[in-house]
Amino acid sequence: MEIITSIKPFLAVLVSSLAVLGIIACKRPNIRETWTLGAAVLKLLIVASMLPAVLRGAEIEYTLMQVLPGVAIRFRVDAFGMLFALVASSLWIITSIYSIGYMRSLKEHSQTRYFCFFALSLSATIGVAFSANLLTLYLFYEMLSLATYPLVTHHQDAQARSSGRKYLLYIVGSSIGLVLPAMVITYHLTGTLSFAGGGIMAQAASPTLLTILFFLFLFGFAKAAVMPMHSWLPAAMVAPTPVSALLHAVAVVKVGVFCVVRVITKVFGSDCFGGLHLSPVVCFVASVTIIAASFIALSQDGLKRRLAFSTIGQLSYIILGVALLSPLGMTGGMLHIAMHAFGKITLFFCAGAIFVATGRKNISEMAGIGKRMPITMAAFFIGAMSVIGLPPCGGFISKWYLVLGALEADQIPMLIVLLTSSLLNAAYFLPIVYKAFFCSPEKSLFENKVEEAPLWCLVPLCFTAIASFALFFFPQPFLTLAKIAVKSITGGP
Amino acid sequence: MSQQFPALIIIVPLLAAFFIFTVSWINRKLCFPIAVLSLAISLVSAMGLLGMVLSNGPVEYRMGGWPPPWGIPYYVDYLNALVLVVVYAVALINLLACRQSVRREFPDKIGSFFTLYVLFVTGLGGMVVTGDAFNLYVLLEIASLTGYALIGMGKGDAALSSLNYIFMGTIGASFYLLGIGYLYLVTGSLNIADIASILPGVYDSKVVLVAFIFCITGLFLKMAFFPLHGWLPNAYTNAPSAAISLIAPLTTKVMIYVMIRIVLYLFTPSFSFGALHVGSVLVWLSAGAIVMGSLLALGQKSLKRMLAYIIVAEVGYMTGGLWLGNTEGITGAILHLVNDAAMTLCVFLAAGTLMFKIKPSVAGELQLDDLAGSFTKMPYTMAAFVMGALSIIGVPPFCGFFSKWYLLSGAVTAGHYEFLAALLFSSLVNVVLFFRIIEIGYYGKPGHRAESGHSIAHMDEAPLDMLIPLLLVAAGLLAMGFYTDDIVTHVIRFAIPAGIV
Amino acid sequence: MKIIGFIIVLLCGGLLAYATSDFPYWGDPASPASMHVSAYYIENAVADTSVPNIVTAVLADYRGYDTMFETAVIFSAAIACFFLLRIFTPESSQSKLYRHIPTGITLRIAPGGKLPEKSDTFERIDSSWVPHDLIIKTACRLFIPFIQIFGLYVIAHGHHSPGGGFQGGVILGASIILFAVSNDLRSTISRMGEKITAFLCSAGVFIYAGTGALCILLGANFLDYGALASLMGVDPVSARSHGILIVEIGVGITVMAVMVSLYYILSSGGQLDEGL
Amino acid sequence: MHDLILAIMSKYNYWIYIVLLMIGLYAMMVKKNLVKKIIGMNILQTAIILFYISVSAKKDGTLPIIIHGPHAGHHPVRAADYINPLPHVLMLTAIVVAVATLGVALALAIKVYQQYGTLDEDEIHTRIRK
Repeated sequence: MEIITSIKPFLAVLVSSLAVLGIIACKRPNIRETWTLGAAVLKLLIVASMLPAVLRGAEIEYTLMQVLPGVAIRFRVDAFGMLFALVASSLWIITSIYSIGYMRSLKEHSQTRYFCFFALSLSATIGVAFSANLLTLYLFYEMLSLATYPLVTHHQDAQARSSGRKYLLYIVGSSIGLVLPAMVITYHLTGTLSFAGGGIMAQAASPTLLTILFFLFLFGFAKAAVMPMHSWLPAAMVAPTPVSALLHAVAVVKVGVFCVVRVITKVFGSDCFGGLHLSPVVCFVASVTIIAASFIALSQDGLKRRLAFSTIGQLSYIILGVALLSPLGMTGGMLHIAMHAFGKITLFFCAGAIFVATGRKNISEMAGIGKRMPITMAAFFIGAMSVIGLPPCGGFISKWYLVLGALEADQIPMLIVLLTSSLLNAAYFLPIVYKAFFCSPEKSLFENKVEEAPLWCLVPLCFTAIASFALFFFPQPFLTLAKIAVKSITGGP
Repeated sequence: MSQQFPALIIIVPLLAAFFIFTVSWINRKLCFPIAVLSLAISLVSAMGLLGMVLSNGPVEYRMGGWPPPWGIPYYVDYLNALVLVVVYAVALINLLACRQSVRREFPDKIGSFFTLYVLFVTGLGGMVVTGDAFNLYVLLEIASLTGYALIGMGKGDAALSSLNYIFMGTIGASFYLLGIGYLYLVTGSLNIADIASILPGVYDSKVVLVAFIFCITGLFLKMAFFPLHGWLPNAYTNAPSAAISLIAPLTTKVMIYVMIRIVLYLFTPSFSFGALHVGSVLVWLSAGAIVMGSLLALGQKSLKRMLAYIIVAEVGYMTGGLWLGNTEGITGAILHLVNDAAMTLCVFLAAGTLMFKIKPSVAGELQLDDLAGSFTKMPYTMAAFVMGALSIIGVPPFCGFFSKWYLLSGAVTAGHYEFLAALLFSSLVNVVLFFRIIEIGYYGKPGHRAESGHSIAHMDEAPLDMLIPLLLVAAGLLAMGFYTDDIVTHVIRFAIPAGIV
Repeated sequence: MKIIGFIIVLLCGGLLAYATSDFPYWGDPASPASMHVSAYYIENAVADTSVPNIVTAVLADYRGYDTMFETAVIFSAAIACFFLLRIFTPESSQSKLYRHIPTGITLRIAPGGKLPEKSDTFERIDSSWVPHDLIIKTACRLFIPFIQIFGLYVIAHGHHSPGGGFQGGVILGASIILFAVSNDLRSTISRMGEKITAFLCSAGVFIYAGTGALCILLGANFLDYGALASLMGVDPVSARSHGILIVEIGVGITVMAVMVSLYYILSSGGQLDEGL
Repeated sequence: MHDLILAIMSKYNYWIYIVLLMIGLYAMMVKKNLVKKIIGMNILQTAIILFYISVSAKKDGTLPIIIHGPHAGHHPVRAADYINPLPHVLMLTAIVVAVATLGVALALAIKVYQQYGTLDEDEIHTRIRK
């Protein structure tokens, strides 16, 4: 596996931070928006330019600065990192277009600050994707938490204040309180923090210490929203919808899961992780999260809160997939990052479009909305199908691999969990679609003329819907990347 | 010329101080430029000295030409060359930033303020560089005396708190003097290196033990180590903002440097860590200091009083790091000493700038709620404050994280998990403290305040000559974060004597 | 609070007593304190600096750097008091007392009013009224010159007899304070103004540090008076003794000026108007 | 028993200095009046000066001034004849430091008195709280 050293990974991280200067500098909104879009496109181009090398099996590395003995701020682009970065940067372009429409139509205040911190959080996300060791990962993880705080609390009202406080308490508190000691102990035990193919913890210490260490990591990365550390996610729904769309469906939460997967595969290594008999325990925790989150989602009336709980459930799919330690399960888990991203972002875009067009937030008020906003609700339906995992949409493939993985690791209970949760997904998504199209609105509040969301919101909406549809037929870049990643981890053929 | 650097560091500011006082009677405008010039020269020579030490090892400069045990030598090795540069850099940056606030607070005593300022820095610089124990006491007295005066001129009950500071400070200095006297009684010499060579013969005598106890207690008093920190909060809250952003970052740090110098170079590690078993007790004490300092900071309403209690907690970091007794712990302590000076300077400069622009509701003390809406009105000052806050919390790219990292790994290797727990607890409390302020600054509307009602609508961005040094320090925090490894491998690694495991 | 204080004090006392058991016997010449460094001083002081009084030799030459910072401490004390207490805006809140010289009647002028300073029929007296006592004034006027001469003697003969800069300076300062106590503060300030004292304060220390810096310019280390030999045209050893003398003069000036300025500020509470 | 008394009697100087130091420390910590605290501080510093001076004493040693001039014999100078000069030098410095600290403390006491009208610490605290 050849190592190419080039500055591209660092450039990919840097490009959106530099865009921040451009956004602050110019006063007129249109130029400011072009800066954001330009940065987004540039970022995608840089990431895509590294794709062929990674597909060939190579890894691109760049060392920025040696900071601690044996540990440097170093970037290494491997298949798994590339998969996540590709998803994040491509969706950033779409979300920028969407947020221009959303912010302009709602005439939100201090948009410059919004776009700056948005760009910063994206550079942090890509930074996490490309980090080569735990320290760089922790650095960008913290930067992401701090960059998203002003976004979550954008409305600056009392509710934003309390949910912002909860957001910080969970995320920054757990990262300093749990991840930092875990990193220090790992550094003490192994002398290094960098991710090695087979994991660095092989024979480091007693099994009990290693288990404690693992749970410190698992619950430390609160962004993965594993059950006890999940309640910041519904609270963060107070943010404007593009923020919850990109960050709380794609970037922030996936970073948490990404870190957990990195810890399982690259820090502990699959054989040491297996040896510690942790796999059933983690699977149990993940499945509890899946089932509980799906049940709570059933009872949520707010559309965004329901989507939030569904995200918590879907995230634990990925942890479950990887924790099964079977190659197919891992591929499914990693693929689910991409599939769920496209599906869930469509749903959030629809929620935002409904709010922009009609100002409605709760599902109970959305009876018969399909007649008035057919395109949005159609996209909502496609997104829902992808998240549930029905065949014509991309979500089906990742769930298919997950099921195969569960069978391969002959974990029958996990299989049952996967299937029941898919049913629960259907249970809380399909009624919305049914009520939107087939029920007639009791109150004739709505004049029956078609009143869609502004074009700026609608186009990205349809694009992501079509994308999640197309992923079913050509899952190519993500599937191969996932396969390469799994091959490098399990050292298989 | 370069061979005279050690003397230049002290002589130039000393002569400048006397010159400023005489000139202040003739033409008050000249005082500030002379002060800046003198500190700039000494900063340059301090950097030159650091360069000399890095290239060809420790430098010894004999005062009056007499060989060490008889005359007073300067012994500049890796440890104090680094601290010296920090002391002068902090002093110079603060001097550049405090011109307007000095002109506003003491319009007719500018000359004497700058004289005291330069004498304070000379005292600290001399203390860092000297190789003679008694000379260290004399320089300690100059620094404390000028410190008492600078603090005494504040608003509110500054005089009373400065008087309390005098009593506690004099007890501390007298204990240190007593310790040196006992050492002299047993070894017959006052030179640090000389005592260290004679001491092994008399390690078992009770006099050396008592000398150790009194020296360390005296220094604990002077550095406001937790149980003996009573004087610090009042003194640091009521002091004038120009003076406190000089005193806060430097006094406690140089006192900790003196403790490191004495524990590692005078009593040599074989005695401090080997013969005495006081190390683990002191680590427990510093863990307590960290926890109590952070808790007390939580309960404060005024911004400066909160920062003062954070300093008390930071002192716990460094003492704990030193007394862990292993290489990471001591590297962490020395690195934290350097980082913390910069962080405290950044935060106190920002507080001073805020104090300069916002009229506080309670006389003299800027309450936290006065910061309402400061993000919109004073974005750059608050940006610098946030960077300082993140560094104190320990967020990676900033330097605070890396020194905390060394302290944590030192605690893990030494098996002191209570120190590790205390460090993490204090970081979490810092998160709450600083985000409480950011929240107030972010959410509040400028110009409206429920209870006092008078609007501060005129609050606008600080003048440029206060802002540039502040942003310079904030950027410095980032730079020090990135260059941590160079500082550690090229300088701090050599500063630790052989006896450490 | 009393009990805690008492316990702490007992603890310290106990610790110190515990250490005294290991002390060498009082006054025994072989105790380590007087063997190592001080033996060298006693044997070589005259050879090195041709100054018979070893204390002055050690004070101003071997450990001259210490003493320079000693003068800096005294200087910073004066600046500190000036900085803390000095008030420039005349606080006319108290009433002023005047005495009509021919008749000896005292007048009280309400705040704000002011009589001409230099009139010969009225003289201003301090509010804490002091008896007009001729004996004290004339006696002091006689003593003061002799005290000052003795002060100068103590400074100059620091080499051969106990004395030196500090002691001489204090005596000179005391003579001026005696004048201020016997007469009133204002007449003393008219004779030795605040500006002069401030200038003398820094001049003395300037002399001390200046000679040190001069040694650097002449190529030796700081405060190495041997280098002054080329300037003074004498051999290095006596150059050291002259160097010590210059330095002692500098110290004497500073200490005198500091004592006087401290008295001015502390006695009048910063207004330099009505002293003790 | 005999050697105990001898031990105590032979170091009576040090016992006195310890007692003085304890008095000074106690006064500084417990006394409420500020000027009494300042006096306590002074006692503390004087106690330490007494300790240093008693260290420098030598049995039948004369003043550390070398007798010179024409009639003095030229026998070599023996260290045992003269008392130890170094503590005296150090104590010159310590006395000056004590005076300087005393000056600044008194200046601050005056400033406190001008501000609060009293020198009693409890009284001042009640005035601050009002």
